[in-house]
Amino acid sequence: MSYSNIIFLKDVKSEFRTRVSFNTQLLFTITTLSIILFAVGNESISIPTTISFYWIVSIFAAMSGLSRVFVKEEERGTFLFLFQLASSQSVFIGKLLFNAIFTILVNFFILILFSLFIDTFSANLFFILVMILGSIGIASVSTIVAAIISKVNSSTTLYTVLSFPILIPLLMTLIQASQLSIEGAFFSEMRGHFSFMIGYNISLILISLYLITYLWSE
Amino acid sequence: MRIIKYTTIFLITIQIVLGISFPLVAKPEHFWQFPIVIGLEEKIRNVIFHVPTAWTATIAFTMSLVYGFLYLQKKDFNYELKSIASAELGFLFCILATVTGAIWAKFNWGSFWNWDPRQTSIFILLMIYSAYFVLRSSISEKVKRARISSVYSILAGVTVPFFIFILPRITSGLHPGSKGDTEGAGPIVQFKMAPNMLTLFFIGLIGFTLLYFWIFNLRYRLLVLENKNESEE
Amino acid sequence: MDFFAQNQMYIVLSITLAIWIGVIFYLFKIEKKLNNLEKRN
Amino acid sequence: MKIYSLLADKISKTFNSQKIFKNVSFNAFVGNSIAITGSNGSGKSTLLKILLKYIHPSKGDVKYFCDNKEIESQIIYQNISFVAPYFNLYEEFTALENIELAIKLKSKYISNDLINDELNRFSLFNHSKKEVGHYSSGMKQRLKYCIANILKSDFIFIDEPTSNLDDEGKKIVFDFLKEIQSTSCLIYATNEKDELQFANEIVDLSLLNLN
Repeated sequence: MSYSNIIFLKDVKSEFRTRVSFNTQLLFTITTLSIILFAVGNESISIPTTISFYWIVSIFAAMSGLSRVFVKEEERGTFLFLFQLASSQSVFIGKLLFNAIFTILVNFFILILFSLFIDTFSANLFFILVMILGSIGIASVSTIVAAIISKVNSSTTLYTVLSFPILIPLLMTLIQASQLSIEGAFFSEMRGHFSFMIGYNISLILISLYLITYLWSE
Repeated sequence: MRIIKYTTIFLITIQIVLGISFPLVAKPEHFWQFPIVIGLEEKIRNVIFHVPTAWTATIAFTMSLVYGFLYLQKKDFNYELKSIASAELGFLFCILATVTGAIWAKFNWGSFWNWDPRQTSIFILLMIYSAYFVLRSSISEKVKRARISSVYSILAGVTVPFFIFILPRITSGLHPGSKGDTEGAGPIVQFKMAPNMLTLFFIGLIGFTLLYFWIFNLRYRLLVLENKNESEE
Repeated sequence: MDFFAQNQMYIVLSITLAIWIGVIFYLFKIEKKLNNLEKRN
Repeated sequence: MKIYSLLADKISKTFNSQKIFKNVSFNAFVGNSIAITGSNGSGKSTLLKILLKYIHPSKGDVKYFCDNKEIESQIIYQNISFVAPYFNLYEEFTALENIELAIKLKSKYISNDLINDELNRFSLFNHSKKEVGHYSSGMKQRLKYCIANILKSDFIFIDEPTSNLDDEGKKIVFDFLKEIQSTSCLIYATNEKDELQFANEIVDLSLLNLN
């Protein structure tokens, strides 16, 4: 397990050095949010719309930033160096950790922006829990699909086409759960959604750990 | 193989003839009369084609998933050919199910497409497998394409049960069998149908499944031949 | 015209049967072709 | 001292029905290093990558043994080092950071001064704090050798040992090859005649080649 922490720290260090995908994601969220704000003007929008705006910004920010995590290794030719140093599973977990924490950070950033600029939006504990579970789910889907894409050496549009159908179950539950949490639902009402998201994330990560070994070599 | 062929022809012909010709009567006495279901009347006959195609599509996709898994384990290219043949058939039956479902929706609920949970599930199934075929077409090397498409079919396969069993139950919708729909007749039929209708329903299911195996066998043998002279060149 | 009124159902039946028989013949034709191809190599 | 060996058993590779090579078999072990030669495009690099388990062979298979017990291919990476011109190290990291990453991932504990000796040996000592991105291709190649030597892996694969190297670099690499020939299982691909001196057995792909 510690090998994946080393891979995770390596990715964090290289991200600090190059700061490429972090900046693109933050800029992406700011531009998308400003478009929403221009469109909304100053009339207050209902909770379902704010929720859908939130997840639109969050999903597309994730889609643009996370797909590069394996492609970067292939493009810069460092894959063969990594191949001789670590097993596919530890690299996968390392990259998954990086993507998950990266998505959570970006989502917190979006959360702050939304609470500042949109008054009907007030994040509470349940919403943050939903957001964290959602980010882990999005990150796990993005990491395994990024691994597939890196082997297919084609454009990132294929990434969106491949990952979207898999994300839909998570997305549907996320939107419903976040709506409930904003409207101040009690835990008992949201237990179904939470258990689904946890189950979905765990099964996806387990499946990906099995599949990554077949994606590792040509 | 011969028995499958003739049983398929026999079963489906019975299903068509009886399913369409049986009159709908308020109080059926003879076995060859169907009860009128309030609100459905003649449209109940859609059960002959719509439900079996949806059922066969699920079988075909599951078989494709199983063969993909077997290919990854055993590295025998024939499993990959079976997986493709099954995926193609699944895609065909999925389109048929969507079309028959849309026709049913047109007469029952007024419009062809109204994002009923079951319709969204079939649509997403179509999206998953069009992504599968797009992925297949973007890899040139035979063996690598086989491996990566099997990986994707397993990854996408994990989400399919969600659409078929969980989604229709948790969201209310117009489709029979979804939440809040009392008389219910989704893929997991609550068997409220009359006994003779029920037997016809099962004849249809078995008939279409055997039809799937028959066409699958033809398609698989064709792919084997194609693969053989491709590798001989 | 009432012929069509009463037994529209049998029109539908005959069309469906026609399509179904067409499908069966198509499948048998493919099967025959496949058998020859398989015999050849 | 464990005895490591690698058995290649009738490996052949076809790419979309185009045969590259057929029935390559040999048994490499410490003291019996293998040189793979052959004209350009005869599949030298592909064969090396198959031995690394990076590419699947179309037929035949590759087996690693430690004291005649087969090593499972999931963990084979622990005993392998690979040096080739067509892969890069992490360019945004310095030489030391790249080395440190390799050491940690192979859970080896090597003192700093030993690392400095190795860097000195490959004449990289005064560049060790610079980012690899600013290195010349010769320096990058020498750094790969330096990492392979620090890790002391049981299997060392090299593709075109002296590519991008000047005479002084060649001399360093020749000493390195002579030294590891007796300590680890060396398999390398080349078509330079003067490099064949380090091999006990030569596999010439041009003979086995079909097209």
